[in-house]
Amino acid sequence: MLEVRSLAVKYGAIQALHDVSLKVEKGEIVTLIGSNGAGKTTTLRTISGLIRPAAGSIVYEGKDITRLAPHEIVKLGLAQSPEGRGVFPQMTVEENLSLGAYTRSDHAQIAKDREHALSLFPRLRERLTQLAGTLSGGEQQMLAMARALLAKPKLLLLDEPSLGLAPQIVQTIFKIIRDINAEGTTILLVEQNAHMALKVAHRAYVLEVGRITMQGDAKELAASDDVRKAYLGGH
Amino acid sequence: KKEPAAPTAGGNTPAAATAGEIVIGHYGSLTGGQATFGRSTDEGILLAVNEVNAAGGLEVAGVKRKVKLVSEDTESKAEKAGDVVRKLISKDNVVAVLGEVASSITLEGAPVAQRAKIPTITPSSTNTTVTEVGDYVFRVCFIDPFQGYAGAKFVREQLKLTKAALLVDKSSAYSDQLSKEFAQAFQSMGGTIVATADYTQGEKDFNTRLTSLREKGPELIYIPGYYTEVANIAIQARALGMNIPLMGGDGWDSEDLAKNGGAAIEGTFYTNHYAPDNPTPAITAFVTKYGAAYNGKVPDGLAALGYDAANVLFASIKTAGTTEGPKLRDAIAQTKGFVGVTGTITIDANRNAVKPIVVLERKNNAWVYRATIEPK
Amino acid sequence: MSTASRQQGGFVEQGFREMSVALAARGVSKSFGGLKAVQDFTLELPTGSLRGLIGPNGAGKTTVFNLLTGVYQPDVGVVELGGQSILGLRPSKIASLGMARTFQNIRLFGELSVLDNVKLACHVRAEQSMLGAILRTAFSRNEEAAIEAKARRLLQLFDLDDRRDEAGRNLPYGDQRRLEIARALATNPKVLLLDEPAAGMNPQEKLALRALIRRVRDEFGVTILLIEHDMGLVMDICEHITVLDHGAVISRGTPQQVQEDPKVIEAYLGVAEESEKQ
Amino acid sequence: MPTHVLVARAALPFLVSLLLALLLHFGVARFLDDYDRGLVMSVGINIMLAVSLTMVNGFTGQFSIGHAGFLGVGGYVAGAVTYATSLKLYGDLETRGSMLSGTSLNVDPATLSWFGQGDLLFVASLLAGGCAAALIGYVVGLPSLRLRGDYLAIVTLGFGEIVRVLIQRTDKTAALQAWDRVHPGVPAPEGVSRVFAIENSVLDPATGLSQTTYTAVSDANWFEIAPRVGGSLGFSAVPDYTSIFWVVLFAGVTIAVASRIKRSTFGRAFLSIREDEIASEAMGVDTVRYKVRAFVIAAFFAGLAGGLFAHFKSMNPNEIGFARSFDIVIMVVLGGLGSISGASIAAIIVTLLPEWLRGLDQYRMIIWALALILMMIFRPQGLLGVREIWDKALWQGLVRFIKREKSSPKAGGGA
Amino acid sequence: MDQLLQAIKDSITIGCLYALIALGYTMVYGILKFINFAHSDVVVIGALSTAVLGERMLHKLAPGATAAWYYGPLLLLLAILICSTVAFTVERLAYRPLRRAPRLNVLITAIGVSLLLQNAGQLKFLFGTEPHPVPMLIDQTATIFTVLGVKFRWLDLAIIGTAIIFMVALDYLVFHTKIGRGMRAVSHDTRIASLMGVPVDRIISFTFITGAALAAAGGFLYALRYQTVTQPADTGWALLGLKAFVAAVVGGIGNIRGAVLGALAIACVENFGAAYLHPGYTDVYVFVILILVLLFRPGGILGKAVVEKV
Ligand SMILES: Nc1ncnc2c1ncn2[C@@H]1O[C@H](COP(=O)(O)OP(=O)(O)OP(=O)(O)O)[C@@H](O)[C@H]1O
Ligand SMILES: Nc1ncnc2c1ncn2[C@@H]1O[C@H](COP(=O)(O)OP(=O)(O)OP(=O)(O)O)[C@@H](O)[C@H]1O
Ligand SMILES: [Mg+2]
Ligand SMILES: [Mg+2]
Repeated sequence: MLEVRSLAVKYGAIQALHDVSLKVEKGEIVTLIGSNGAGKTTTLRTISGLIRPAAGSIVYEGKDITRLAPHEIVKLGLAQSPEGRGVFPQMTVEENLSLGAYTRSDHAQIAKDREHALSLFPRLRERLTQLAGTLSGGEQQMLAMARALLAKPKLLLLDEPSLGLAPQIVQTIFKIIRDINAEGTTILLVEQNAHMALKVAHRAYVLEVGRITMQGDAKELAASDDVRKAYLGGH
Repeated sequence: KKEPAAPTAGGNTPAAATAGEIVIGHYGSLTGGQATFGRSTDEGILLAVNEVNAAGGLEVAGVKRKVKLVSEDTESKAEKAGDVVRKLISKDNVVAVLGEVASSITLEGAPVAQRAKIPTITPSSTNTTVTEVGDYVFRVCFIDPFQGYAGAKFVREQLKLTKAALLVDKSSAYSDQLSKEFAQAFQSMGGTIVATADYTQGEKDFNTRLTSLREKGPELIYIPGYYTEVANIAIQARALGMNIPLMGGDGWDSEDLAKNGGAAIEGTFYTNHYAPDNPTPAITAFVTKYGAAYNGKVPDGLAALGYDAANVLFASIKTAGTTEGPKLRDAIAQTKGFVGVTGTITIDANRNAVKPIVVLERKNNAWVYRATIEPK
Repeated sequence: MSTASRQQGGFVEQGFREMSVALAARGVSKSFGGLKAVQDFTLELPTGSLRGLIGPNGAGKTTVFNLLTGVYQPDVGVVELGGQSILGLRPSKIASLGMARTFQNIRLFGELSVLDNVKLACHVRAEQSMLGAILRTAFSRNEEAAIEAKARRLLQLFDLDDRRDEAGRNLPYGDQRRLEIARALATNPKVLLLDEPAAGMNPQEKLALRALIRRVRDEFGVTILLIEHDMGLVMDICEHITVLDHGAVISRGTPQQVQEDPKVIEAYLGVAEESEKQ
Repeated sequence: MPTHVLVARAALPFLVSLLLALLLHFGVARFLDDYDRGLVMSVGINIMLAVSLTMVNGFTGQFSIGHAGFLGVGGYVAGAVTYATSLKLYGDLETRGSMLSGTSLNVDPATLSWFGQGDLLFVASLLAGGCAAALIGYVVGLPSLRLRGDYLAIVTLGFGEIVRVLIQRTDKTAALQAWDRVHPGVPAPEGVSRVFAIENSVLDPATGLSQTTYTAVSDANWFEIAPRVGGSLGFSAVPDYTSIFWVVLFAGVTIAVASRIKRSTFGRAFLSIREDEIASEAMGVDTVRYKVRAFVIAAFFAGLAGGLFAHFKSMNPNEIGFARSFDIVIMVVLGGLGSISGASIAAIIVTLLPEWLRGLDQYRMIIWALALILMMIFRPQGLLGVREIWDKALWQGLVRFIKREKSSPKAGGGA
Repeated sequence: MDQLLQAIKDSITIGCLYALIALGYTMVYGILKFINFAHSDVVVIGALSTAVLGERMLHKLAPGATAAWYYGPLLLLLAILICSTVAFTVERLAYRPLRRAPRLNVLITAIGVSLLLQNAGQLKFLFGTEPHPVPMLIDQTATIFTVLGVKFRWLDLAIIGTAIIFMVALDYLVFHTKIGRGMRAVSHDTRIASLMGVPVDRIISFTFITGAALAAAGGFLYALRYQTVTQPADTGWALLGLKAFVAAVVGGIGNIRGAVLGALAIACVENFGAAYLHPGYTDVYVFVILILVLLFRPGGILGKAVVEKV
């Protein structure tokens, strides 16, 4: 469904990604793990068209999307919930949600999806008219997730969805990831919580200083020594 | 006599003289808010220069020398005037400087010329302080006190009105001074000023002010402003039902006033340097030449003054027989009875032009010559 | 400085028994519109202690920090730093009195270099006058040198010295978090508030952070209050924990006590703790 | 280090400014004509304005677009002081400066001393102008207690416009008047036909018209003279003391002070406000106080520049409005926000480029506008970015750049 | 009494003109967070093209006569077309390359564009420096009714009516259409908006075009009311732009309804100040009110003060 080929990305003189290739098949959950500054966020940003790669290409459903503008990519059904929540701080929770469904026009279904998302995060329902910027960190994270759900994408890119969430909500988030995947959404997940990520994912890639160093079945990787040592805090 | 250490001494070697060309400078607002004035003046000066050159040049001490005009832009800013005049004097080695319309800008440029001992003639800065800068600063237009006096005299003696109101442009020293002079003269001739209001250049809405003036029942409103605002004032006054005569000064002088004001300016008067339809030979000749040079345009007062300023300068160069600053200065100071387009000009002891004023009236969609007021 | 801090560290051991209070909040409440973000919050931090503040998302933890540091003013209640009330003071004043913090959403001076970030934080202790700086008097010159030295020492401690010339915002997330702590320490705080210092770090990095926090407490003798959602970290290093829910304290005690409190399990830990521990 | 070395080091930039000022004034200026000398002074004054604004817009990241207001306040106050004192002490408006000062054309240069009493008056008036501007700067900085970013900017703009209108509408300067207008009925002394006088206008409530009388300046109190400098005609009656020496000296001092501040702990405090006010507060920087300080210092130097301007050109209320403020902001951004040397270089360019483009006639301002837009697009970080000309990093970068440039063609040649 | 009535009437009419212009400022500010100093020049272009095109089309009109009714809307449409094209081009060529540059750069560029438009407009073959008269598109003196000597003219009605139509249309556009939603999203964060599928560049172009259309309408009504349009570099225009901008700020910048409210407020301050205090200080009143409003309501009348949570 999505294929990233030999991607190279530079920030000025700094090269953040070298020759990164990865694949996401329809119906999968694929996770991308790696330590701080490995380039995970950079990878997702490049896929979404926010950054122009220096080399390489991105193919989505057989179509080359490397040079498309972000909104055109979203139109094709590839949405992203960005790092650092990325809510519109000066808009209410309500408005934020409605923007999630910007590309859609099936109003009845949107309303239903909205209900569904709010039932997943009851906290948000209490806060519908609050400015998103004044939400607590965790609440913002929930909003970002709910908004991503409303986009109903075919492929969803999630950048650290569990950041700053209370343990229970982390559980909820991963459950939601599984659920929407079961409903047919393909997911590319970036997580620091490698532990949980490897549990829900089918396949995984490990990114280190801008290069893919390992890849394979999520369960197998979780069991491998290198990964345990570096990312699971195992001894 | 050599000037000790005058900084311009280095610059003012007669490079121009050897080239045979006499270089004169003009600084004016060629761009910016007052570009209309600057460009008209420039056209007038250029016409005079071209005429002299077409006649083979200016005869100085028996030699015919061509005249070259260097025009520089002040961007309608006083701040630039000093720089520009310095440039004309040091870089272009001009023998004399003509310029600025706006008194506030001339006041910045004239001291530079004064210090360098280069004579300067302003075609149309009417504020009294301008020529007080020094003995190298002259003008060929009348000064505001006289214009105010002439306006008052006309209203009292020819229109025979006694109650006037003032509408003054407070952002313009010209307007300010003119209004005071008018009021003073008008009161001394037995009239009363019943109300005063003011505005700032660039404003477009005068309804409130006109309403407040109307309450006092004036028989005439004296508006010593620029035509840009006057058109609006007239339109709005008429719309408010005020059909009394309006009167102003030479700031009204532009064909655009009629274009913009339309029917509203019917029955208005202004004092001016000249009236294009005044059938004197000088004016007719000038209007024809100007029209021929600038595809049919009717010259406004600024063009006429620019033309006169240049010609006064040329005449003085001829009498002086040299382009040397001090001698040229003396020659200009002795100008007497020069017959220009804008009247017969005599330079007085204060380096101001003594000349008559004309009053124009708007009648049947045309400006017509109404009266001439002789100097006091 | 190191000797002084060590002495202070020694003092901590004794002071602990005497329960000298570094920071105290009593009956503090804050609401936003109709929302009661914090209600009747009370907390005492003994000098030299390392304590935790936890609770579900939106419980009011960050708001407590904001109330303590003067970003918000409490509706009612008292906040005392070293026995002196700091109500109504501007955050900068409170910082100069000895309280420093990090932010949940990192707030570095992005365009400034790593070194300048830390040097800036030394400003609050600088004694030179602006005129002195302009005239570059001997005093100001010496002080600048001292600031530079102090900043470098801190960076070395935090393993950031080799990145000192880089712009703050170009650091990876984990390094940024550590730089924030270093910067806070540069103000010579008596009390340090850390808001989710481990967020965005992987388990490996979290381990390193644990050690670092302990070391900071021991070496600098700083009193620390910590917000964190990573239970492993909180339970490991905090001596005492306060649990917030809906703005109110629902439990407090040692990690052991809190972990077993059914109210805490219901409101916060849930079954999550179990799966986390596997 | 021994004390005298320390003192010398501390004074170094100021000494350099002094030397440079002397060198330019007595050396280089000899080879320039009047126009070029005028441009040098304009450049110097603009450098002062740009560098002072850099302290607000560049260092603290506040956004002031009313800087011309300070220029106006400083210029009018300094001008008024010299004007009133000259009239009071000397009865005329001639310069009484030394060989360091501006135009003393009527005087034989050989008779000039090194420092005249006129210079003292001049420097005192400059300081007065600077202090007045600083005071206003304090008032303008105060709203930063409540306002941030663009809102503060708009307040500064509003302030600038208020200054402009108020100056425009104050009474005009004292002018030469005929003796009998000023002393009606008193016979004029021999040789005296005109005297400096101030106008007293009394409003007639019935007509709303002003009645004008005159007071001779010699009879008036100085506080009656000084404030009467506004009006739309501009204020040109100030003796021209400003010279290359003074301009270069003060520009040098401005640059030295700004860069000393920038490199001190206060500079970092300013910069932290630009980066993140909340974090800056949390680190103990009293943001309001520092913002106000930045405004005060910047206003002081802008006021000094205003004083120099007033003793060089004329003050005109129409030209201390927002258009002028924009010009200064342009210099700051063009140079690179926060870069002192960048702002100075930009000041040079912004002053000289339009002059060089004379000759292009009506296309001149169009080309200047285009140049501005293109510079913003192709060099958005400004000429020097945040760097300074004296930063090593800048030169290292340049060297690397040149080396790369050089090495690549060589490689091509070898192939 | 009649003075009061006159002041009220003028406040409303002029307020409407300010509002149309203020909306352009507020929209661009809202979306790109910079003060578009070139906006007042677009207003000038609107007014000048009305005058110049009107002159061309109606040069045979007898002096004093009024043009046929359809010339008004026709000229308005042309003005909108011209202004929108100019604004679109400017945005495309001058502002778009700076999308990621600091805001101050865009601001300087805007000043550059403003200088460019002014000076280009002064070129002889464009508008030149001389003022242009505006043909009589509506009978200046035709009165609907007169109260206490204050005339309510058809002209006033036309101005107020046109302004209201445009403002209502804009309000609908922003608050009830998808494009409007996109505009609001872009105004808060362009990067995130693009991740929501909002075509950022297109929305920004559209905003500029809309703002320019309003500016054109403002310029057109201006021409209609004042009958003469002076050259582009006239300081009056810059001041007009500045006041419209102040209106936008007073109302709460970025807030559409606030801009209208602010415009009316500013017009009131000016007209009442001129009528009852001193007419010479209108600018001072405007800026004093601006500062007072900001000090007591830092976000403007309708604006929300920006809260930043830490
Ligand atoms: N705007 C930028 N300018 C320069 N360097 C950058 C920029 N953004 C990121 N980098 C650098 O690129 C590298 C990759 O960053 P990226 O944000 O993709 O990492 P990440 O894997 O998402 O890390 P984290 O887990 O901390 O979010 C890092 O070294 C970072 O310092
Ligand atoms: N300025 C504000 N205006 C309105 N509501 C606010 C404001 N600040 C915080 N809140 C609300 O107060 C509650 C507490 O927020 P706070 O940020 O303190 O939570 P928290 O405990 O830090 O949560 P998290 O773990 O998710 O960071 C939240 O529901 C939040 O929406
Ligand atoms: Mg990341
Ligand atoms: Mg929090």
